Amino acid sequence: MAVTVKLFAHLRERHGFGETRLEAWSGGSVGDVWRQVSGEDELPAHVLAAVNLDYARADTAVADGDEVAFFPPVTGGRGRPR
Amino acid sequence: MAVTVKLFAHLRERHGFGETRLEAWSGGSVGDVWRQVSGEDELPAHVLAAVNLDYARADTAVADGDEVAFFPPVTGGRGRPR
Amino acid sequence: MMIEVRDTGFDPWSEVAAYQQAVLGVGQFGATAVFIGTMRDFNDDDRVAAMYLEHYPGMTERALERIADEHVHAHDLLDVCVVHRVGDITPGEPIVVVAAWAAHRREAFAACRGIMEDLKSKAPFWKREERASGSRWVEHNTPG
Amino acid sequence: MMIEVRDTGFDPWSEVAAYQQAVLGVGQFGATAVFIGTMRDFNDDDRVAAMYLEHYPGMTERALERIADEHVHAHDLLDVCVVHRVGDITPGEPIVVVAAWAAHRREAFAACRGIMEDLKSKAPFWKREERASGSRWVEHNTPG
Repeated sequence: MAVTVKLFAHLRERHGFGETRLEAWSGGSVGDVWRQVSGEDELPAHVLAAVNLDYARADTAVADGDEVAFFPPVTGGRGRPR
Repeated sequence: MAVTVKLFAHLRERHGFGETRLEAWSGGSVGDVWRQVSGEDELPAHVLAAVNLDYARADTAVADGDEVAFFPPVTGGRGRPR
Repeated sequence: MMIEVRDTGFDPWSEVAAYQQAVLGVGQFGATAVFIGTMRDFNDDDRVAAMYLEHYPGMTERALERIADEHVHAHDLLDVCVVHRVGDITPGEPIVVVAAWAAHRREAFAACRGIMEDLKSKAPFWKREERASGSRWVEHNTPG
Repeated sequence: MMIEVRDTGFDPWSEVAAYQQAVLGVGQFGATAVFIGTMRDFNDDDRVAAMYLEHYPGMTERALERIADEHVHAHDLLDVCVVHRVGDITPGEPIVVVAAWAAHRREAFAACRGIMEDLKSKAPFWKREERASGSRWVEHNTPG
């Protein structure tokens, strides 16, 4: 059971990695993935997430083999895209 | 005292000339010029006019040496331009 | 600013690219909006084989210059380029190109669109189409 | 439809001209609306020497394709072409070109503008600017 995690832009720089794998993934949400890779309690409101290349929310379920990404608002973004 | 008169598009074809001169111009309006060149009583609503390259109305005064033009609504036109 | 009425064919892409290269300063503009009108081979579901576009030399150029000036000032444009074809035109040939350069996209889009609308409603051009059903002057145009 | 993310420079004019020549049918389209975003050498009144544009390979292309698809259907487009630059970019270099082909100008303008707005708000691109004051990630953009 593993999940690939990617970080982009200043999140990548701040956390010091662009890609990692959670090898012992036992199921959970995007928020759970964030807790494991960041050490923070909650996914900050200004951090966007995607699961398998589609925008996702903190409560989106993450399954074995999924690719989860976290990134800042996109260039023109003011909050989460529709 | 002379006025140059130009017709365009189907007006040119209908009246059989693209340019003529009124040699004995004694003053008057755009409407008066139209009466002389067309033989019609009034400038039709769908015929546009210009004096010296600017849009004009039937009651615009025409002076010696002026160039008066008559033409259909322009390609995208629905009535007279502002 | 470049405003031209031409009775010969032109390539709108190289025309605008060359103008930009010659006149616009590198790094000054962030947004370029371009519109190209091209002759179609149909109109009102009828085949059109060719068209003749008549203009009023002198007045047409003056009208185009005024329209361009108005939008340069209204939308804070850096520059604008308009080339309009007249004479005999066949399907696939470009009729008009309008290019607007601005710092930001809002102004470039608004100006390019506005110039096209004013051009269609105010600039003296008259179109005669050659259709299967015969030759006729067109006194309306497609909306918007 | 052509959607591409490139890490090398491109000439938007010849790019769009070549695509049109290769794909669009002569006489079918009457309106082409094009937007080109170009890197400026200033932002917020500060000099910008260079920028780095990061994207999410796979997700960015998918987002661009969805945006283009939506507007092709919403505005009855004949075709659309989007090329977006990523990587290190210097002032004067094109960042994005969007071209929309339609029968009439209303649809072409609306689609070109709509694709640009959606691209700015939905497509995953992140910009880091090199300014005199240092390097920084930009998390807002110019409106409109």
